[in-house]
Amino acid sequence: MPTLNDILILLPEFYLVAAACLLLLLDAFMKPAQRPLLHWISIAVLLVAIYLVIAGQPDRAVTAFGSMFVRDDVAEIIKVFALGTTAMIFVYARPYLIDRKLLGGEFYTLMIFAVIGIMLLVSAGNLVTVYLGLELLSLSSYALVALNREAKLPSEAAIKYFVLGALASGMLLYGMSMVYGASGMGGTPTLELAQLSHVMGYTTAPTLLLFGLIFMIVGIGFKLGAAPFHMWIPDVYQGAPTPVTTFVAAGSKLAAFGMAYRLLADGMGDLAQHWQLILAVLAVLSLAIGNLVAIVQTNLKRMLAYSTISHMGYLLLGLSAAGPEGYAAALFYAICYALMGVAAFGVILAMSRAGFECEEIADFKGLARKAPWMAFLMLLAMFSLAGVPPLFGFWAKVLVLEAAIHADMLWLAIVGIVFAIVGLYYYLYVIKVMYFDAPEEGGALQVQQDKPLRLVLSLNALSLLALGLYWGPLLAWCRRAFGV
Amino acid sequence: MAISTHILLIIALAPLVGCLLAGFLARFIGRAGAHSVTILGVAVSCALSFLVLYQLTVGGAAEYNQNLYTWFQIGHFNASVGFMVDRLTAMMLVVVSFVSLLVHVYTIGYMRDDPGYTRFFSYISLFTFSMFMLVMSNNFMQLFFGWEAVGLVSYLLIGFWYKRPTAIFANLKAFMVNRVGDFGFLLGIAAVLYFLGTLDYATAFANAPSLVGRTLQITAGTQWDAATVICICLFIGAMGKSAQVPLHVWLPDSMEGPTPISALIHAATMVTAGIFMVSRMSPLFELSSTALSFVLVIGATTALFTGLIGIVQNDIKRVIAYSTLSQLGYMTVALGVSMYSGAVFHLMTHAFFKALLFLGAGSVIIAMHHEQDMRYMGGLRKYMPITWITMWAGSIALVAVPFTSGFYSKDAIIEAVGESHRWGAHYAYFCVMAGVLVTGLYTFRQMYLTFHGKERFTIAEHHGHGHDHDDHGHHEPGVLAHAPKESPWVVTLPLVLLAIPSLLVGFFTIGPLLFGNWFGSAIHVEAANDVLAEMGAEFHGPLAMALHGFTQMPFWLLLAAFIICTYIYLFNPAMAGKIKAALKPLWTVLDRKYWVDNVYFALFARGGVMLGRGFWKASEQGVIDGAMVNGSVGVVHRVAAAMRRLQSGYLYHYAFAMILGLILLLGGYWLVGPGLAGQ
Amino acid sequence: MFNHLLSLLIWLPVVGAIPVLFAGSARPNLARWLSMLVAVLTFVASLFLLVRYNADTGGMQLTESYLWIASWGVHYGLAVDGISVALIVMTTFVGILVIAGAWEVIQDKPHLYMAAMLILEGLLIGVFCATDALLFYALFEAILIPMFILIGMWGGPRRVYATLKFFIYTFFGSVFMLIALLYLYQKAGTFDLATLAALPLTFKEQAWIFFAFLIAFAIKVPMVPVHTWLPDAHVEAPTGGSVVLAAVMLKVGTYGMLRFILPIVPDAGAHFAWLIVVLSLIAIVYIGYVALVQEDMKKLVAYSSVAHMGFVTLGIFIAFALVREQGSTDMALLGMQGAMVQMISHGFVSGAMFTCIGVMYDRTHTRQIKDYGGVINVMPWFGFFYVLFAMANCGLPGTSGFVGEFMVILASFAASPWIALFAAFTLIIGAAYTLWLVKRVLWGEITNPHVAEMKEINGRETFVLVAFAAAVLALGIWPQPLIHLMDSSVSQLVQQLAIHKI
Amino acid sequence: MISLAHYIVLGAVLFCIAVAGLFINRKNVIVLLMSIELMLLAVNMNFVAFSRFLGDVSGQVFVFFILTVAAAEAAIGLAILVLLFRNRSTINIADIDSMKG
Repeated sequence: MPTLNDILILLPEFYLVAAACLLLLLDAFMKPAQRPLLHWISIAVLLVAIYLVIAGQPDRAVTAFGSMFVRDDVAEIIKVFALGTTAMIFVYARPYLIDRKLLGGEFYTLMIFAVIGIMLLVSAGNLVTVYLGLELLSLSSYALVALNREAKLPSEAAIKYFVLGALASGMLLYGMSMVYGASGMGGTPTLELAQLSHVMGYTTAPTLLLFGLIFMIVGIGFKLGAAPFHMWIPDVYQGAPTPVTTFVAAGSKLAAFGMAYRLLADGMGDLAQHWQLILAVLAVLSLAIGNLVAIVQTNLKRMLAYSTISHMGYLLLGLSAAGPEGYAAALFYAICYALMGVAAFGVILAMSRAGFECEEIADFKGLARKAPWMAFLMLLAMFSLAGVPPLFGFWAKVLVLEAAIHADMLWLAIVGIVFAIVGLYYYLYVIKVMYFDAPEEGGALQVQQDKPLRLVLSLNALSLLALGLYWGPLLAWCRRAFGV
Repeated sequence: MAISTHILLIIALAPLVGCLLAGFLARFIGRAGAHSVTILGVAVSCALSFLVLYQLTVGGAAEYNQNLYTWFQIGHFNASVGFMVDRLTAMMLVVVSFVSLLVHVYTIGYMRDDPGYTRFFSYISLFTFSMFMLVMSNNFMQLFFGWEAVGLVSYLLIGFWYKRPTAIFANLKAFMVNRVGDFGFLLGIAAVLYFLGTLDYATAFANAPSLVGRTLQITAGTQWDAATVICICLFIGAMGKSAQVPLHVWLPDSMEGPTPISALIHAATMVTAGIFMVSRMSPLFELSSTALSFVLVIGATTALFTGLIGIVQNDIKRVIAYSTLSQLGYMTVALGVSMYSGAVFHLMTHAFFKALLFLGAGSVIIAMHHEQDMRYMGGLRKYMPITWITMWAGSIALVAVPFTSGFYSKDAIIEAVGESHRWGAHYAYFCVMAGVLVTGLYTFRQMYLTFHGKERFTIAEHHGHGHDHDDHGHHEPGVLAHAPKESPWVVTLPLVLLAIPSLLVGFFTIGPLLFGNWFGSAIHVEAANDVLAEMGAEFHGPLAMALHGFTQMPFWLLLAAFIICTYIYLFNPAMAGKIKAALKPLWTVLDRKYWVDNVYFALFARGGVMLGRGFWKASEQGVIDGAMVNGSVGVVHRVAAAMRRLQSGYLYHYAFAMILGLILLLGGYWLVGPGLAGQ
Repeated sequence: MFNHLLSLLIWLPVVGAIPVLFAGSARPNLARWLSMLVAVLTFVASLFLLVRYNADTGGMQLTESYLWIASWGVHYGLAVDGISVALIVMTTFVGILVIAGAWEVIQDKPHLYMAAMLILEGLLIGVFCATDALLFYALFEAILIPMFILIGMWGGPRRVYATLKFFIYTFFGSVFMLIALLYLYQKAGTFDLATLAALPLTFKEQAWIFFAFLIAFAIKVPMVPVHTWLPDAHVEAPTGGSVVLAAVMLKVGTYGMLRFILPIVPDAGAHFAWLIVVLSLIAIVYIGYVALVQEDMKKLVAYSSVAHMGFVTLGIFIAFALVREQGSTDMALLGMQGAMVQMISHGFVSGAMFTCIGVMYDRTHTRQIKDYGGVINVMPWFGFFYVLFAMANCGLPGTSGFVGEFMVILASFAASPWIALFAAFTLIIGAAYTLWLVKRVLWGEITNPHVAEMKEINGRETFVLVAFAAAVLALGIWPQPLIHLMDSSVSQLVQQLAIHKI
Repeated sequence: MISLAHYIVLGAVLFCIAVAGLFINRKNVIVLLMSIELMLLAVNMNFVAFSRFLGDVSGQVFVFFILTVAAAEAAIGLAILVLLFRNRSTINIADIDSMKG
């Protein structure tokens, strides 16, 4: 039976569910004029949730509802950053939503449900929880992608996302069923991740287990957007409304890392030497495809989509090291990527208006003259994404490369760094367009005058510089979570 | 009585101060101020140089050798800036400062109307400073400094009239050819440091005997004697600076510079730096008879073959320039037979008479309104008697009429070559002997064409637009704006002052310089090589030598030259044209200067540019940038463009990609995995 | 203050750039004066460095070390030896001159230009005093950002190509160094350079690390055949960018060789020294010929930079051969010192050459040699400086250009006469391309009416050129103070060369 | 006797049919939704079979969750489908390619 303690452990999640429902109700009963209030309420809800996550954090990992739910430092970090980036997205999205008349309860509640999905997923102690968290996140995301019902592209993006996502979760489930079966051959069948990690030791059907593992990796790869399971990423990034794209880029990548960590490290730790190589292959493919195809993009969102693919390659570098340092590096990378992605998309949001998405790279021509500060923020984001010191992205890369070398995968590190050079080109190209090109005659570039947006976006981008100069505590936090 | 450092410093720095004042403050001190300060500076140097010479010879002062400051100190290597003043240096100081002073004075007249007046004074003072640094140096580094610094000033002065295409071509050429020499020189210095472990003269010369038996491996299996390598490398430097074949090509072209510097730099002082340097390095050169033979052959070749070109020149300055080349060849020959003091002796006498000839030619050029072509001169003696007489004085010294300075120095060299047993001495003897005839031919030809015979110019009646001789060479050839007249005293005074030593200095100095061991330890000659010692046995004073000279082969050759020229140019002017037609092929060879210039230009200038362009197009733009850099970028782009097509936009392709990925993972695992699982 | 002198030197210009940025394009003069103030203050601070550094004892001094990233043991470690001090002072000196040089030349967003310059200066100083490999690397790479902006925003017509090429090319090289550093970190557990220097490594490891380092630094120097970014970058960069690029940034490459290759992989360095020597000689001879045929003045000087940097690499690696094969420490010292002096000297000479070209460019807006001719007629004083720097460029004694080349040639003769022969070839080819340039630009009749309209240099330009000239002549006439400053540090480096790690 | 293997094979066959339906079908999006349902059913088959034969109920519990989620999934899928049709007047998969490259 669930005890009060179980509920306390899940307090942030329960609180968020309640808050989301409340928001739904509010939305239903509010007058249209009062709708904008929802914005502030939602942000407050998320901030409180962050507080609950941090304040209620137990000293050591605890489980609830049997072992369905794990609350440890890894989950805490991911949750804090997922909630934080979502709150930032709320701030950035407001002018965008107002301009397109999308500001309403749907967006906020769906987003919050998606975050709840992330929180469940990264705290999962059982295959069931993994699945439920994942689906909560995914289903909300599908709906969010199709949020703008009037436009053409979002519906196309949504259907692609939906079908492929369903395929991926089907494979994941199929893999889970095999693992479940394998765990029962020669022992007690289980869905608990902690138990599953011992299956390899006793099972009489190791091949079933390993096939299950590979099917599950497909699911993880899909969520991460690692090649060759990346096909949805460019279309969804491009088609979805920019705030949703931002969320898919930031929050759900954190979630994907959490999912990978739970399933592979927690659940399949004994099989590390098996999945290590598979992840390495996925990493190489992602680095190659992401970086190469990004070069020829003209749409900034699409370009950033390919860039995401390549970044997931780096993240996989850390994961495939299959050790605490590697996980710490990968988590660090995921956080870094989330911050960079939010900043980059934030600038797009800040520059777009009703009828002008500002998502073509050419739209940014001469931004440094029209809006020098925004251009500077974008510059920080781009250099950070490119991995140029002293920006944050550089250190994240260094950490995953170090992890790969540490795990005796020097070749993988070299592949990673070589593609960093290729990747450099398209980030620099954006800066080139902003700084070195003259603004178009009669160009319509102007910045949203929303003060909170400008403030938070500035802080967001500057944090890339600040964290680049002093990233020790964050790394220490990540490493502590993995007991390094 | 010791030589004071202060005096030496003043000698060196006074011209530099003059140079800086004239150069940077010209606007404030004006033209008169500029020439005053520079002349004052050089005059001070000149007076002090005589004082130093006096102290060393009469005053019995010890040789001076001190460092002023450390240029660098690395490990055990030390390079300093310092002075070494012995009699060799003192003599050079006197010659340089004296000629320089006269040239400064002369310049007042020569450059009177030139807009670059102050600049010119600044340059020649800078030159004087550089030359002092060169001769006073007590180490190789500083020697190289002076060596290159005089090259720089030479470059600036040849290109003084920087608007003239020929001038700026000539100065570049001069610098480049000199750099080829310096290239060897620098390697020589490197070899000195490597083998002797020091750049200091005194230490290096003291260690020189240790070179014996040491070798340097140049290619696998060939060992070169260390001294030979050092000396040949150093001598290559001398070949550049002293314009020895095959690095002689710059000197005739350097006549593009104003005449005073032709006298100062390209006749009297700078070009003799190579001779001075080899003399200074005598302790090293004495160790390698191979190197000395090399020197001998080069010198002999220069002496004869450049002189021959002089015969066919029509430009008054170029005749003297080729004469300079030839005389430098004589000096080099003297070096080659280990007669260093003879070389320096000829250097000194040559400095006087050749400076005189150049300044005289300059005087003629002023009178002729900057016409330099002798074909448009003739009969000038009546217009400018002082110039005429002094030029003759210089000429008889040049052709070595007995009793003149040139006779003593040149005849001694010829005799020494005859005495020498060095490899190549026979060839050299032939060259220097034939050179006497050649010298006579071009010298007398020049004098006759210039001062004697009919006037081959006309004097224009109308000269409406200005008659200053500033518009160099723009007028019609052979037409003068007004009649030539004798130059002002600032021009003629130096001529007179140079004529005196040209005629007399040899008579008084040959005894001590050649046979009296006047140079002392400054010049070192191995006993086995000491031709002067053999000659000294037969030397009975200058008078006897001159009288004996009338009976010798050189005098007869000279007489022959005099007769030929007198006949042709005074009595039968049409003869010259006939001889030219008869000896057309030979004349062409000489007129084209053996095509050396053409070959060099095609091979090194044109060839260098072509090589560079080849590198630039093929290697830089083609391979490195084109294929490697932009090529790899292109490959990346093409691959990217191909890969983006995989993202077809169709849902079923996307799904298929995922499933394919799954199958490949499964299949790959099936193939590889069991191996892993077995670990 | 003196305890944190190095931090001050790094951060003063970087932080000083912020008010300059905020001065904005609306108040360009405020931005100019502010940046000049910062540059002068930095220079003054660097003079304190000169005073505080004890050249007699040598070694690393003015050490600052703080734990930066605790979990990785990365330190914010700064210290200087004589070589660093010399380079830092040169950097701050050039820093003032580029600010002055850009004064009214940069009309478009001067505040941004000045700020980028100041940040660049601070980062470069940081590179020269970092003692932690990771800190060094971060600064080494960070330099690219301001330079990228400088070339891209204020550059010539092909600036985008040039700046992208510059950035990607140099980035390409350095990433391999990063891998090598991470590998070393695995072995040593620290990025501290002194510890890495003591780390034993097998020859195979050394060889790989050597090449990883080499490609990073060779591109920066740049050495043949990875030099092609430089001419493009120079041609397109604004004058100040070119000056900093040539004067300081190239030195980062050779400085890196001293700090990384020499101490960390000495055996591989010795084993592959022949390769560097050959490449250096190719740089001297082959690049000389390429420079000869350039039609763009900046490209010509850029190529001549490659050739001159060849002397630096030659001097450094000839020392290996001398110490290991001949046991000749004195000669090795000579070569190494020559390389160091050449580094400093090239900073001044190439900076001055680029400034001169900038002066002409500002008047006529062309860099093509054929558009000039007879400049001396209208700009005699400028001509004086131009000839002076040209002479320094072809290594005339009495100018700083001579000292380093002279020493390196002398040292290389001891290694092999052939090396000296090819190295000394610079005397000929260097003079050829430089003086031919002078001939075509400065001398002759004026043929282009634009040249006839050129105005004599103004006071500001005179100040910049005089400052460069003073440095060039001072070093040429009396290099001993500089040599003394670096002597004990260079001796230590040479001693390290002899240590076998295997 | 029907063994575990039979069920597993049946599950696999169902799964393969579903997957094939996803990429062989180029006409109608509705078929995709059906394929997805089929795939989930294949998974359920596996879970139930394992659960039954290995004597553990947790597998069957999982199946309930899957069924529930599948219902929600279908709802969202159909909603997106409606949206797609409204925007484009077609649900032909081959026409949905405005984003590519």
